[in-house]
Amino acid sequence: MQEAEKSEEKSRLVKAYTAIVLARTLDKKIVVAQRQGRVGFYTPTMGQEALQIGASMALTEKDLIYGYYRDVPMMLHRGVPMEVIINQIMGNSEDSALGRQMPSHFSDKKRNFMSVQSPVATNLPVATGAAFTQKYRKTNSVVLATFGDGSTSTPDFHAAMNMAAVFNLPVIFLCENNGWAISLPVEKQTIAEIWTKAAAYGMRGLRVNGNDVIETHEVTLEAVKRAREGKGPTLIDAVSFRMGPHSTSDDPSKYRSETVEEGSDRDPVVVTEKTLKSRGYIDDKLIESIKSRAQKIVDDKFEECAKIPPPEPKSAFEDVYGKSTWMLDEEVKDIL
Amino acid sequence: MQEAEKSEEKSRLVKAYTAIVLARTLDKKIVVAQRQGRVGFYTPTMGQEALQIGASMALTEKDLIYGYYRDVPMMLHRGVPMEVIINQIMGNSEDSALGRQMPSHFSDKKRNFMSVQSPVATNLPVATGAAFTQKYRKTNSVVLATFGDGSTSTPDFHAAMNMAAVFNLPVIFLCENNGWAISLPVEKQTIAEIWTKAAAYGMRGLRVNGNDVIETHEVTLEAVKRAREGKGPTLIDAVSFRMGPHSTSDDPSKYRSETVEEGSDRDPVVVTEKTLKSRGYIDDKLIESIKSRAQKIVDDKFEECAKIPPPEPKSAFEDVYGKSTWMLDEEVKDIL
Amino acid sequence: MTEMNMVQALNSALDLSMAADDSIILLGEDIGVDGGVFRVTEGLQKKYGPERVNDTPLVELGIVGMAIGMALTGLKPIAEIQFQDFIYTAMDQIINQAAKIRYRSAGQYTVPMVLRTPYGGGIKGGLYHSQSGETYFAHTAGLTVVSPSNPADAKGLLISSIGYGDPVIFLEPKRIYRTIKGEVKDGSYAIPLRKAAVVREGDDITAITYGSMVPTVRDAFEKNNVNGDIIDLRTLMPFDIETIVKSVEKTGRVLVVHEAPRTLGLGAEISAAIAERAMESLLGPILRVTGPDSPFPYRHEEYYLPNEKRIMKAVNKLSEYR
Amino acid sequence: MTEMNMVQALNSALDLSMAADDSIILLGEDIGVDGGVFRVTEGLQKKYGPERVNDTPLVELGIVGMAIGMALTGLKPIAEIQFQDFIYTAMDQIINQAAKIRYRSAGQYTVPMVLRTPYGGGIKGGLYHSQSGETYFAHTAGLTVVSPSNPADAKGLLISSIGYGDPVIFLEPKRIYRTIKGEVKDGSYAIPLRKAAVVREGDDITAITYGSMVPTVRDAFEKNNVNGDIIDLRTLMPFDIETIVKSVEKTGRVLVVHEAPRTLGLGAEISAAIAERAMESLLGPILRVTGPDSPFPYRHEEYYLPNEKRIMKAVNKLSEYR
Ligand SMILES: Cc1ncc(C[n+]2csc(CCOP(=O)(O)OP(=O)(O)O)c2C)c(N)n1
Ligand SMILES: Cc1ncc(C[n+]2csc(CCOP(=O)(O)OP(=O)(O)O)c2C)c(N)n1
Ligand SMILES: [Mg+2]
Ligand SMILES: [Mg+2]
Repeated sequence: MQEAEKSEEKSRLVKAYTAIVLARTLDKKIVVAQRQGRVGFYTPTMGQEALQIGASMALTEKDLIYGYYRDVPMMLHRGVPMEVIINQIMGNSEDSALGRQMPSHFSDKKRNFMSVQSPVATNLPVATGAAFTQKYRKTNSVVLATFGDGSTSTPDFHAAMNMAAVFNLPVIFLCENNGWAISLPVEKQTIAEIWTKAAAYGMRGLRVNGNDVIETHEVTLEAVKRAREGKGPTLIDAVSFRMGPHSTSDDPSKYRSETVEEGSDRDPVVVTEKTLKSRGYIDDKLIESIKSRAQKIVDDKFEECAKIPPPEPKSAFEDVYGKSTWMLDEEVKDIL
Repeated sequence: MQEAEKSEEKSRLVKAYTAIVLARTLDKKIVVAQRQGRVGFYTPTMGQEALQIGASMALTEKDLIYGYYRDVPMMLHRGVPMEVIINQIMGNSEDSALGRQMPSHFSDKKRNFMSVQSPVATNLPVATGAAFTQKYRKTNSVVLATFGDGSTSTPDFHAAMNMAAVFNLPVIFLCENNGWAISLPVEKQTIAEIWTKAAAYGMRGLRVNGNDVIETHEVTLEAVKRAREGKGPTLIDAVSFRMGPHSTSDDPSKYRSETVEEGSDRDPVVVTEKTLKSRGYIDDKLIESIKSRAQKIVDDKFEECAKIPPPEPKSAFEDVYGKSTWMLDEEVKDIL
Repeated sequence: MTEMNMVQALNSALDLSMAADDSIILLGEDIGVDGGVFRVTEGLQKKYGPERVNDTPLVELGIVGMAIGMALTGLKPIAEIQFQDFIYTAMDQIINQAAKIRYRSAGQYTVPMVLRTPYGGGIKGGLYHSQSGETYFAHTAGLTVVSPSNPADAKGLLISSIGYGDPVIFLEPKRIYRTIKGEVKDGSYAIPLRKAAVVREGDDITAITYGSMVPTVRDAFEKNNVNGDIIDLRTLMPFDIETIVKSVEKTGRVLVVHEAPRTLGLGAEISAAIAERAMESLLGPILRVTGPDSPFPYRHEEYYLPNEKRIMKAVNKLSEYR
Repeated sequence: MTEMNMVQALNSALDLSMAADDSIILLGEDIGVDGGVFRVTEGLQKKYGPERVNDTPLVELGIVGMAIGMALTGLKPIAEIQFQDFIYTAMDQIINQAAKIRYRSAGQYTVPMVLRTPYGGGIKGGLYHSQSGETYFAHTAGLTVVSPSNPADAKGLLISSIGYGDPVIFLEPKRIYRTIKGEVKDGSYAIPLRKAAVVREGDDITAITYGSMVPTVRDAFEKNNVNGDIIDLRTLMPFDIETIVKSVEKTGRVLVVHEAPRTLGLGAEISAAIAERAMESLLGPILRVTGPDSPFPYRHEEYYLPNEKRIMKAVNKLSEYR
């Protein structure tokens, strides 16, 4: 590798690692805050940081993300300001959706991160339509659509995969295969391995170790390149773990015995640390400073955001239509 | 082959051929009757006779069929009386559904032929549930579910395939791949070959020449045997042609150039004739007598059924619930 | 001006709009080479190419989902659902995506999409080719529901719906696709949404209806010399309460006519809304002449559909209140 | 008698019914090992085995479709949809299959299936964990829609729904899953469908409501000494018109309360039905206190839900009519 290339790789990977640490730090902060009653609900992302950031590294800012409720690390790496995330979780008046959505339903149009819905996988046909636009308008942008392993059973997965293939669209389907759909292990979700499902649509399908940020990056990059070249969609089955519970409402002890402990050598933070250390890109001192910086950022941002007042009650009934209806106007008058 | 076996095969295949001829004869009769305004609508089955009857041959009467609007040949082979079919098409008072459904939406509970709906493929998850019952109740029966090539794009196909595989159910998914979904050729419906879609669910998938009644029979028989043995579901991609229009409302000249002519050597009637002749099971005389008998049966039955009066108007508003509602009672009083 | 039927008028609306705006994309089953099973998109693929007139695989959920994605990214998709009866696998996309994206993103994202679909009975289509499911859409906040009753309205309302900014469910009364002809202006023109039309005026009764029932009610009124207002809603949701109340205050007698089943059909809301705000003007009960609460029958469809006899029975009953 | 909450009462109904009838099969997401995200099926898989309590893949359409197929072949399936908000991909199976099979087969085939699903707001669930979609079901001929308002009713109504013969949409008001406790009989007992309960009696006003709004209305009436009937519909469709009309003839004033959006909410039909048959008894307009026609907000959900203040405003307005 050339010097320049190496230094470029270094900065890329250190940025990735920093985002992983930041995401983990934020994740833990929110989980604690939820227990303290400062946040209503949350879907932890712990265990899926490396794959999300590996995928994000393959995109430009003009590419579109149609993500899901666990994509905080991806957002952070993409440059979505942390306050966008925390304000959403708090549902305060600075939240880009004005407190209308449950926590973990992020959106940031400025960074092309589409607003998240709860019914799983229903973003996939929509992402496919967005990819149609890129092709039709020759924007050279691609669409990254994310979803979980459980989501492959949905009608929407099937519709999106087939249509993306038939229309040969620039979309990458990234399955964040964390092994569980709430209490259902992926082996009971479906018998086939997820990457093999691509063949049913004549699509390219690959499996990657989602714990390996570099592998995920490389595979996604190739998929993105192919998509930009008009070679169509790819399904990436990024295998990782859900280290935490499904959500702050979930009690995994009811259905799960084996878990991946934080700090163990399967933890993506640890794995990434090792990789970067072995390449000589980081050392313990840098790790320490990245972590303590992350903690400070998270703590500060969180407290800042916590001070922001809630949205006006009337805002809960706006934006239903471009122009409100007489029915709603009447109803809101009665309510407020 | 032993004598007994051979004679058994002969009678089986002559029965199959007779049903093919009968189906073809009836098909043409209805198409003409539709043009004359004696029938409202019809979906011709021409071209799919061999595959349907090959599959039907693999079933016992206790097995269940969750079919679709083109399954007349299968019904006839199964022993569904012709008047059940014609009365349905006419929607008269002897129709088992009392004229409530459009023509081609057959049902015959006595012969375990489930009532047909119009939205395509929505019988597939239902068939999967019926197969669950067979397994749970250890009936040793299997379920045959049929649908077209276009129907593989539906949500219901995906749901049914995955669930049948996950629950390891005794159901055979028979795709009557006639190459078209109205005006869309199967190549534009999906890029992969249909039999390969089974692998996405960890299911066994096979392709057969649906024009060959013997091949279809053998492959289906094996799938049925496996299902009875608890080895789970199979997808069979039975490739054939839609020789006619999609329906009597359709004008294929708008989208289709190549067709399979009646009497040509790809016509399943001709193919089956040749096979049976080559095995010495039929000769021209027998063919002739089977055909003229079929014509007579069809003509007679058709005229008989045509004499049956329509159902009582009030019957159009019954069986909505086990016990009618006050709303409906009131409305019907106003109507009649 | 050209005399045309509703199919031709809709085709003209699509053609003129597509010629003027390359962000308009059509998608649906059999709409391209075949021109649509009812021929509404006839000739458009030839004219605008397969990139703009897309034959899709057989998956309504995918058609609607893709249309939403197109709309989110700057296009103005118009999707055809071959029969309204087949739209239900796409209900989640319609209710949970299309209708809620503007709201849930606080206006960051909008869905300027039109879903065109033929609805209603009268073509011997039985249970699954005859449904009038407007309630499922009208009850869903965020959707705009439109239905024309004649060729000229069909053209102008479709033009207004295209790129409207909010998702529009455009219900085409297939029974009168070809049976009614009328003079239609040649160029592009818009008929505003959310405004009803009073298609006949009179003093004694207010008939509120839409779609295929407009000509049925008008014929009944004309034949029987009924001196009443006939309000053609045009936009079913949000419907034009002002025009309704104004008429009710004049006549004091109200009849709502639709093909959809009575229970929670649009007539229920219209009746409730009138009762809430014009109770004092009412001389008698608000009557509904509608389809019954049963699936749609094949052989006896004429009994399902509201007709002159049932309309006049209600009119006569209302005229007893003075 | 045991004091229990609604979750426990539902669990008891399932348990007793399953013990007595091996044709009862449960299926749904996370209902087995996990016992359901709201714990309604807790312990049942352990007791009855995974063949009878089936954890399914994540596909509502498949859950409902399979349940229909089970019902057609002699079983009595009870499917859980984790949140009512997620039922819409299964709408085609519900509307075009479950609701229409008896009709389209002229009674050859029937669908004795129960779809249980938590609905409504009050748990900070935002747009997609708070919906009250009863209109979509109640408008669909062939479906029976049930919703209990307390633990004892929950048990008796669920027992009546199991194997009822027609498909039942059993809507569980999740807000009061655990907040309300009550004495529940220990054995199996049935509360008849299609019959409302008058849960408070009085002369001046008729409040018609169901589900989670029953305690809200009762509390408002008790606190403010309102002298009125409170009718708990129990079965939403077909609802019990006799009980309603009888009360309206007594009081002359009607208030309908539900969480679902007003437009084409159940209140619309109730209002229209009353206006058609008891107009002369009415002293004033029929008022509706309901959720607004918007998606359900997260942060400000307390503004969405009908509450004492809004109920009393309507009561006071109605009391002006004499
Ligand atoms: C259509 C739908 N059904 C049910 C749910 C409830 N639910 C929320 S998340 C979830 C599991 C999703 O699993 P997976 O797709 O693997 O994503 P993960 O949460 O593991 O990241 C379920 C069942 C839902 N959100 N949407
Ligand atoms: C869900 C749904 N969408 C659209 C239609 C309209 N339609 C009727 S048949 C058909 C094509 C079906 O093709 P295929 O499954 O290949 O069966 P074939 O008719 O060729 O036997 C279409 C689109 C329908 N019946 N159901
Ligand atoms: Mg998962
Ligand atoms: Mg086909």
